[in-house]
Amino acid sequence: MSSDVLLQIRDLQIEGRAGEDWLPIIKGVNLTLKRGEVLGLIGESGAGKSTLGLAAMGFARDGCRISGGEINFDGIDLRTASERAKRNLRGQRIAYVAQSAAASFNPAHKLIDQYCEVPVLGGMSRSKAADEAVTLYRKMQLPDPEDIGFRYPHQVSGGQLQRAMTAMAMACHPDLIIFDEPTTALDVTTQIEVLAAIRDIVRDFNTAAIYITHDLAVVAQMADRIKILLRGDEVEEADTRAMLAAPKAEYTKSLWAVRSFTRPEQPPAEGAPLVSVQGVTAGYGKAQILHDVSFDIHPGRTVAVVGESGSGKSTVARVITGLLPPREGQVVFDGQPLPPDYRARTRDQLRQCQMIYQMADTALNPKLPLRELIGRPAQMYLGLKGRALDARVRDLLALIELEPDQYIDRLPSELSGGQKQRIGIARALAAEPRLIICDEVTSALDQIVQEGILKLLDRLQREFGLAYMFITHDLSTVRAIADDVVVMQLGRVVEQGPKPEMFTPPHAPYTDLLLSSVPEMDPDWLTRLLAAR
Amino acid sequence: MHNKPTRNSVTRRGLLKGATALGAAGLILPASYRAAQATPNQGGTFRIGLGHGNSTDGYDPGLWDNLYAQVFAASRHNQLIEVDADGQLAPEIAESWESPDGKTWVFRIREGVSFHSGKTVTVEDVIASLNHHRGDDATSAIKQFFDPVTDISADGQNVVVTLDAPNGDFAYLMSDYHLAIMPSVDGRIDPASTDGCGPYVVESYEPGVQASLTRNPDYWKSDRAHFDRVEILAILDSAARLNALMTGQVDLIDQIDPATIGMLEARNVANILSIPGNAHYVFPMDSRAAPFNDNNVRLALKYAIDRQEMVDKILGGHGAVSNDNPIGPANRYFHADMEAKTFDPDRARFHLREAGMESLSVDLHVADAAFSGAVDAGALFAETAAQSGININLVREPNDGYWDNVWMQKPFCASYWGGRAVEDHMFTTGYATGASWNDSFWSNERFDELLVMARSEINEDLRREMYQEMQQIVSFEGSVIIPMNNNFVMATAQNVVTPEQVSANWNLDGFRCVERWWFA
Amino acid sequence: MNVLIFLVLAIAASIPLSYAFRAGLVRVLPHEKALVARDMPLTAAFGIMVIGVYVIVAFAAPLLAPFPERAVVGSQFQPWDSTYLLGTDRLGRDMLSRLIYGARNTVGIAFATTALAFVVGALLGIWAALRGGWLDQLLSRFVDALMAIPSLIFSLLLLTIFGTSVLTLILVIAAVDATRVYRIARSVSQGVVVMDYIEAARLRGEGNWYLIRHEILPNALAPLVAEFGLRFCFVFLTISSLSFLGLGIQPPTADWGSMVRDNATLITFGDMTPLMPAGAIALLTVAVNFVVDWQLYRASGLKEQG
Amino acid sequence: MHAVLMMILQRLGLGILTLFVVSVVIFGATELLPGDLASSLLGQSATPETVAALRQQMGLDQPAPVRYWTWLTGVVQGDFGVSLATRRPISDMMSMRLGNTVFLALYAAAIAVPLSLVLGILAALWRNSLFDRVANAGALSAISFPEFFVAYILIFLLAQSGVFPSMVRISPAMGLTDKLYVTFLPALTLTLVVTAHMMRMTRAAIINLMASPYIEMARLKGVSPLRIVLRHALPNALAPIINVVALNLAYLITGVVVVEVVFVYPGLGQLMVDSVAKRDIAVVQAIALIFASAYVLLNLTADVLSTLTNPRLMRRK
Repeated sequence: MSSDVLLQIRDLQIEGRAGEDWLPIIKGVNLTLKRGEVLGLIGESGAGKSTLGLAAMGFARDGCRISGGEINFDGIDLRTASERAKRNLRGQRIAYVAQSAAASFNPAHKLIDQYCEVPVLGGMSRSKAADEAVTLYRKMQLPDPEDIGFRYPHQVSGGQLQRAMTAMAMACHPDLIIFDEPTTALDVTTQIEVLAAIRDIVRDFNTAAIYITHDLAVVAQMADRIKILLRGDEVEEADTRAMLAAPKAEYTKSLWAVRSFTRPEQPPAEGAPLVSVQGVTAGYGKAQILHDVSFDIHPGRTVAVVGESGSGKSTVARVITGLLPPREGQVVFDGQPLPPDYRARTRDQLRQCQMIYQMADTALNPKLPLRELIGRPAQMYLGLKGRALDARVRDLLALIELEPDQYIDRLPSELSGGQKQRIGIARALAAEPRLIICDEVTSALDQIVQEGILKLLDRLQREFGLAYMFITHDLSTVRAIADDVVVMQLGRVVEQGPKPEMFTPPHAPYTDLLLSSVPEMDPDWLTRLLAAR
Repeated sequence: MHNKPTRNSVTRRGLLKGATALGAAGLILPASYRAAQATPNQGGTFRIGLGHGNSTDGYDPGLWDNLYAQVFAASRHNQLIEVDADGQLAPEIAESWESPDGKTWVFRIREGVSFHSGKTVTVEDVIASLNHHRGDDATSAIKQFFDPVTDISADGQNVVVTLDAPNGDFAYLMSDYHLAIMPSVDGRIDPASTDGCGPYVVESYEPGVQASLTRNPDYWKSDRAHFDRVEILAILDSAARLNALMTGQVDLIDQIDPATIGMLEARNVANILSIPGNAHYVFPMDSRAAPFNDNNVRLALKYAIDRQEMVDKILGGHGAVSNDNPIGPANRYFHADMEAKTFDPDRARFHLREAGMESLSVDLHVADAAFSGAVDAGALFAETAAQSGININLVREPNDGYWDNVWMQKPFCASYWGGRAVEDHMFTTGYATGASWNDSFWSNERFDELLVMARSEINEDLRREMYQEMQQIVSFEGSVIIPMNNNFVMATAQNVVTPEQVSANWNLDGFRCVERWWFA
Repeated sequence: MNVLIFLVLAIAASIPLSYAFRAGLVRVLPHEKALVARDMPLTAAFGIMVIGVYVIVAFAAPLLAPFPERAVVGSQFQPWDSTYLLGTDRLGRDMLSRLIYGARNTVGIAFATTALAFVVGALLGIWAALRGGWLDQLLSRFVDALMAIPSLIFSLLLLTIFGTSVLTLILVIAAVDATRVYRIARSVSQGVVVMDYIEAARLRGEGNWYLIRHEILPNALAPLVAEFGLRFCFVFLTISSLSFLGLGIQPPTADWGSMVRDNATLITFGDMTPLMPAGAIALLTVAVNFVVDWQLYRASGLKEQG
Repeated sequence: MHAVLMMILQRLGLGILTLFVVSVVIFGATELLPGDLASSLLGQSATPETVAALRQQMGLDQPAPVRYWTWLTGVVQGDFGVSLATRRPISDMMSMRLGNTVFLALYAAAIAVPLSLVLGILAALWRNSLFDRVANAGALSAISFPEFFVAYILIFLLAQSGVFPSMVRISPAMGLTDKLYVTFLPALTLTLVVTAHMMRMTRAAIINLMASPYIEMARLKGVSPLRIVLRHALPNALAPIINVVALNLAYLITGVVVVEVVFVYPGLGQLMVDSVAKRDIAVVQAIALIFASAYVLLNLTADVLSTLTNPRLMRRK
């Protein structure tokens, strides 16, 4: 083996526990990583990319076991190495940056203490480690590098935490860093800063890295080579540019194709709006979140409400549904002002406006079977019972493309993420509403699944003449599905209009920033963008 | 834990002696003067663990209501009259007493006795001590003793008590433990004071926990109070009491769980004192209420109880079978030849049929407050009665409030009597029509008639006949079931010496163990 | 020393027994349940086995017991022999028969009490969490105040006021326990109430009763079941403590708590008698908790190896 | 800090409300008890006249609301009054017993808290090991026996052989060592009673966190298992642990009447039971208030400590 090679994984097999049985998660994957090289690992959820990344550290999560193959890190066999030997390696020579820095920083300790833990365990003096931390914080372009370490994780924003975590990983100048979706949870504008910081520091330290993500455009900016995984199997591997230019495997091509879904454009809206949000100002307690928000939703059309976290887009939904009565302004539905509090609304008013949530996991009662989840609105609003109800539930399941006989008595926990989201849609449909509010319904899903959901929503809209209010931070989704766009920032509407208008300059400055931050499938995009700014 | 106060009594002989004193007006020496034994040793700390004593115990003599208060009182106070180990009335602070007509009672107060504080015991102190229990606003448990008293006055070294009607028993009443002699100020005693003229001086007292006392160096009885110190501890839990005795933390305990007496004996670490007396356990039935208003029902129940088994299992053998007779073998006119009621289910059924019943179902209300083991006794009764077709439904009542809410309130319950040495006293307080403690609300014309006749009958044989007829009536027509006479059972460390004669009058040598016993 | 050897032997014997029991379950049960049974730890198998035995004993008490519950069949404290397998008690009743009937009474009363406490406490707790606002405050403050009163003394007070029949005993202990259940149900439900599916149900216009029954209760069940197990066992202890203070189950009903109390003095002389009812309580407690631990572990979805 | 101060003030206010409700409940319950102080003091020898006289002397002839109001105004002015049964100032009656109760509670806690924390942490560290199972089953067995039973067993084992006294005789004059020696058995009994609960909670709280991403992060940083438990899991598990410790401390102060009886230990519990039996309502109320205050204060302390140990609650952004 050439000394150039840092990590060598051969025919790796990992199994996960399912009751007494062990099911394969990684099915014989090979991986070679040279010093200083960045490998992008792409795959959808369940592809095994995190498991593979952790295996590179000789680590298997509880309930998993490495059952075959070999892992060789710089001449050390990680499969036979003792726990102690592996512990000495981790943090010192192989570091890990987790997906959610907010969850992966211990809430009980200050950043600097968590930073210093590994270097001090490795024998460095605490003051030296703290000094280095400041240097690294500065390098990661964290604000207040001298002081930020003395804050607790909850006092630091998500993007900054992600950078602090990268700094922490760098503390011992490891040979290898595993980045596990480090920017997935971030807003697009924040993502750019983190990506840039990570890219720079990895280059400066000449650290090898495995960069795990599901976002092709992101990995294109970061990786030298890309490896694509599908359900624990390797699909293909190539240099980044080669891969982008000419994907070989069918699966890879389908990944590329996801971004191509768009809806035919519709003529501008005419006639009376279905919903009219008029001068709404709202907030909780002393905090005012919405400032004089107004927009219309027309029947049969999709209004995308776009903005980053904290822009107030979900609060608008709460005002429309009546969960948060506005301080000023009103919501007019089909010409009638809606009572501000949902408890004062009639059952029919409630029926007409349904909601689909971002996290299907928390939006579906895990203890109820699909029959009841979907059937309840039909039973309640439409008075269906017995066979009629059963038939309706089956219709709805068919409508969302789930085989009724197979699924009707399942629990949500027995479904995949995309299927759960479909149940959310079916539940909304069961009420036979006129407006469906979709709150970030695709943001937790893989891209292929996203596309399926979007297509389904599109079909249903055409079939039933539904109006959608689509809350999202993802501009590619907007591009795909919206008829009208409302851009929000800090509780105000910055800009609104039909989609074609919105995607053609000139823009309001914020819209511009938002649009330009969406990663593109071009390895030079980030470099260009940073240069341009 | 309530003791029923005042239901025990002095013995018949004690009363007779007192009565003799009426005529002789002589001085009667305390028993110990005569019953000289091997010279007792001086010294040591005598630690008593009692199954009584509450943190709410007060100091007021009128409200002493449990064994702890009684023993503690006997340790620090003297009374006018003592009941000696033989059960005779003996002079204490009253050197002697006389009554020419039973209406005026003259008590001569002993001179040269002083309180622990150093103050001499005067006639005024005695009067104030008695007056504490007397009067409309008195709150004493023995207030009724003084209801017939019209006047208490001083006459030199004598206290003269005038009654509204003759009462030959009055001296006997004055031996009651509530009547501690205490120092007075302006004619009143301070009920919160622990100062007395008794054998020991209080060092410290925490109600419900412990009292420590040291020997009164100036105690006027030179041959009593042999311990240097006395400690009285309240140990309510019977296992804790046993453990304390077995591990040598106390020298005397009372109320031993009968179930463990045998095992304690086998261990050979303690002496067990079992003192037979007239105390008895009873199940009174409200004779006014159905079905107990039918004597056949009462008889059925009397034959449905297994008395021997009760003595064996509830008393651990430390007692004797009783034939529903409140008069015990120690009584002078005890009717020993009555037909004994043995456990006889057929006979019980017969009486049931006589009452026109095939079966009977009654509630029996019990609590261990009635007597220790009452709940078990009830269970045993219910079990044996079932063989006679009688269903006794046991209702366990809270100990708390038992005497208020159950006794003389519920038609069938458990209770106890300390026994009376004098037949007349027993019958008058417990069985005469309308008597305040007639807890079966029983009324029998012939019985009442005999009771009055017997009082004034001089002929001993006729008297005996009358009392025996009354016992016969109570036993076979009365409305109480008296299955057994219970002994006073206590256990001492092996180095504790008791006089040959231990009083059966009250528990713990008539509360006087502290001044009568010593260490070997 | 004998007791220790006995204990070790009993534990040693229970391991293969539980193992065999689990294997038996896997065979007997339908496929889905058998899968669950196969995965359960040995301790849980042991727990289920013990609980099963208790339930059988409780139901079949009259068939199993050699003598009637209350019958006085011999003299006091007879030693173990072929007639009285575990000897007799202080009144000469057969110890084994009373133990067997005790299972019925003790388990029955404890179950009724706990169930009542849970119905009341859990419903109020969930309702308070759901409604929030002044109702929640009022209920919670009141429950706080009740919990600030020592439970044993409070039970004592209530029992003295209302009498000591089995029914009042159940009601009183249930009332005192319900405050504890309320607290747990409320805090668990507060975690559930913020979930999106509750919001969705509210927006649908569902009433409180539907929300409690269909949306919250099923999701709050796991911790409540765990608490049920613990509370269930504590009821025995409460009853025996009350017996200690003179207010337990009405004699001559056989109940383990009171049996321990009645014979407790014998421990002073190293007599084993009170150990049996106490052991019966302890064994059931341990068994119930083993099962509860396993259920909680399953519900939490926490992946522990082994 | 300001937020914590506000919380303390607010909770103290609620605590006073709690105490008020407790006093009303206790007063009401004591009123409902059959019989009253006068009749229970006189016991079986009560005659209607003496009971009436006693009642009048004690003011029991006043209507209940008037008596409650009199009592309340006294307490608000810091005067617990005198015991009606013993005519002694209640504060005198309670002071020593309160001291004893607190001493025993602290003694037991001093053994039980470190013991249960160590056992709980070890059980979490070696979860599902033999140690874990034995500790768990042992702890469960210990709480499965009635308290008095545990006490008798300990007496049988440790007192009859003369190692420790079976009965606690304690006096203020005793030195600390003697005090610790004579109260060892009750303290041990209570330790056995409360340890299981705290240990299981410690274990569960830690294990609950072991699935957190930051624990995985710590493992991926190469931190040793012990350090993970102690430094990464424990600080975040403190809130539930502190709460269960507070709950058990409250129990040690308020719920140990049975242990007091068995070891003849002069504590508040026994005084309260006696006073209930005697219907000495002023004493019952005073002790109930002390118990309730202990409960409220311990809960408050637990909440404050939980807040202090949680940076998210302590330091806002």
